[in-house]
Amino acid sequence: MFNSTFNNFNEILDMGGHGIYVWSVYLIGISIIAISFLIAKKRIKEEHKKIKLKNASS
Amino acid sequence: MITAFIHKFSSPKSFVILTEKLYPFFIIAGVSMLILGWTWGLLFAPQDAVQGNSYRIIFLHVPSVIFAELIYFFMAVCALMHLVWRVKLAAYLIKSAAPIGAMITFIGLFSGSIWGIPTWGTWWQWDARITSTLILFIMYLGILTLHASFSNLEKADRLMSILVVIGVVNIPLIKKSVDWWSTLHQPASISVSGSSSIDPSMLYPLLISVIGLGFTLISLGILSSRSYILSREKNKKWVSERV
Amino acid sequence: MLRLIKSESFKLSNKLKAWLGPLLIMVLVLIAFPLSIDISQYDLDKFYFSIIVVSLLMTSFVATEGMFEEDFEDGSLEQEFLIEKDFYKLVLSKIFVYVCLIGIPIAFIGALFSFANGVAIGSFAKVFLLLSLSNLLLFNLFAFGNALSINKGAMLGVLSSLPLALPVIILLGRAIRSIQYGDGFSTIIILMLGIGLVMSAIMPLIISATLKTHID
Amino acid sequence: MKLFSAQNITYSINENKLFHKLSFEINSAEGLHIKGGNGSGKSTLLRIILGITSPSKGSIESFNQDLKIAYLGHKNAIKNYLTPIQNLELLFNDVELNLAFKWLHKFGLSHVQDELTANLSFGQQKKLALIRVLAKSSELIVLDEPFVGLDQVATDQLNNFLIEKLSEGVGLVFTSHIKPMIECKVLHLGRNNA
Repeated sequence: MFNSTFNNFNEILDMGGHGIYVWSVYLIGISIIAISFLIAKKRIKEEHKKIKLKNASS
Repeated sequence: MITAFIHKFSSPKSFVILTEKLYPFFIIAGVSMLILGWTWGLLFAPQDAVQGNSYRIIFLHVPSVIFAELIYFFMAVCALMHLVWRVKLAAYLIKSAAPIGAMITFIGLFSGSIWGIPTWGTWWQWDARITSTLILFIMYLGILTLHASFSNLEKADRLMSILVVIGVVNIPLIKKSVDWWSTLHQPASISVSGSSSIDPSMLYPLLISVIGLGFTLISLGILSSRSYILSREKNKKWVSERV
Repeated sequence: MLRLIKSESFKLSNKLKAWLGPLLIMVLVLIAFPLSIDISQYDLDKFYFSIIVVSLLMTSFVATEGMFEEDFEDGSLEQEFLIEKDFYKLVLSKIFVYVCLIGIPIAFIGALFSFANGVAIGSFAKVFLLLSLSNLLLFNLFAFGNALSINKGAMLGVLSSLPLALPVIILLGRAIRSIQYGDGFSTIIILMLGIGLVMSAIMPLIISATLKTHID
Repeated sequence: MKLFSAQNITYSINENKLFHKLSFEINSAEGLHIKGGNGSGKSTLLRIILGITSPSKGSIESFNQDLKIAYLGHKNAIKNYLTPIQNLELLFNDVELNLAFKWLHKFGLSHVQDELTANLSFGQQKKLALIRVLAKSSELIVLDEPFVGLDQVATDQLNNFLIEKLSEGVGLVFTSHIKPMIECKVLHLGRNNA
């Protein structure tokens, strides 16, 4: 069960000709999720900044 | 009494404090399970007899599609809470969950599309599942647009909740009717591996990726709801004190 | 209730654009379709229905646009609220008036064009009944979309209510198939009638709550 | 006779407080003049009294659920694609219509009664809208800036009408920048909620 189905790195990339589909899906999917995380973190930072500005002015 | 109880445990303040504590757990569990599930699925699970290696997209596709619907149901529960008990936090959660739902539905659609190229020879089929998922995606965007159109945010919250509740009634209807419609033209072109017959060596990594993606999305939800709550409640004392 | 139906039909019939416009659009779309294909090569009767269904969808959207906007903008909604305390009756009569004055004429035009394009004359009544019923469903749904978007333009209304209308479209397609092949028509009509009645009772409740949110 | 009483009502939009902990009473045969600068929440307060808007906090108690209210807000609620006559016919039943036509005459709108309302001047439209309040029998009259746009003659007519109604035992709540000729209580908004 835990023996790799593939013998070498090229086979992993190629996946019997389907590599381009499989890897592009994972690459794009993972990047979309990662970017969402980055956006969310950036928003929190921005909100903190706004609130700090407000606190300082009042 | 119920109202008092709900309001006590749904204050945005205690929600932010609680989720801040839970966040590290969810993100670590989510990411590590995703790494485990996907490595297993991509490198160690055996080839599919019919589809070859292209089926490995399933480990991203199926979890995404599952959460595309689950997030909508979560939003519907929140919408009911908002409409019945006027829980503010519920509306905040809908607003922060909707973009995540749209994102994961998009991933589900697009991974399915790419999977379709080697399997069916086309990236789009007028299949019941795909069509209703596309409609779901549009519904997410519609909810976001509706909320963005009103400057009175409390009003926007309530209108959005009404739409979400109506939408959740609509989802099974769409599924049923689209099923009915597509079987008219052709038998369902593909059934995603009849789940009872799936081999354990494929099933386990799939389950792990589902749970892993779930945890990851929860932690994403924690982040985005925190920023939204901060922006909505920025005039409240507790927010200024925390920052 | 009678007062509302009277005043709504009086208002609508005095707005030429609002009730004649959709009828003309329906006709124009139905004319546009045969122009866009080479009619010598295709049997129009096979798929002319599909364009009737789509133009029905479009036209009923155009027709319901601004259904509540005017009353919201000029303050009539508030005045109505002071009399009735909710909008159930108002919405019910509005939808009734719109279906009678616009929905049924549109259905008639659709049915007329369908048999002008090679569909058997005998099915005229069937098509007319079917299109009228689907207009009842569509007007209810689009009224909801317009109530949500109120004065924010038709785009928002479409976006929020069109997904709800898709099952109706599928039902309609199925019914038209049954007309073409002559089986199970009455079952579908009864089903649509049932859905229509339930929807006409429930949708005004939801729309009423939506309008209440707007004037709040 | 008490019509309404408000206890500690607070209203906020997007978490910004418009007014804070207001308490007042509305009685029949008594006028209440709500004053305040722009954006102090006068119109919102009227709408809360009417039950259209609900306050964020606090409560409004109404002592008569079937109270007949005549209201004119800053929106005229008249249809500008209809003539004044048609507008009145939409609003009133046959009995009330007589009184409504009398007001149309008093306000000097008879010569435009068959024009489209859209072609009427602002003041004329305002008068037409006011007839909704003037020709309906009611127990409480609620008006939002009723004197804006009216000429001196119409202002006097409206004042006289309101004074007469007050003496008949009708309650009155209104907002106005101008000091009216009516004896009434005054409620200042925007003083204590900065």
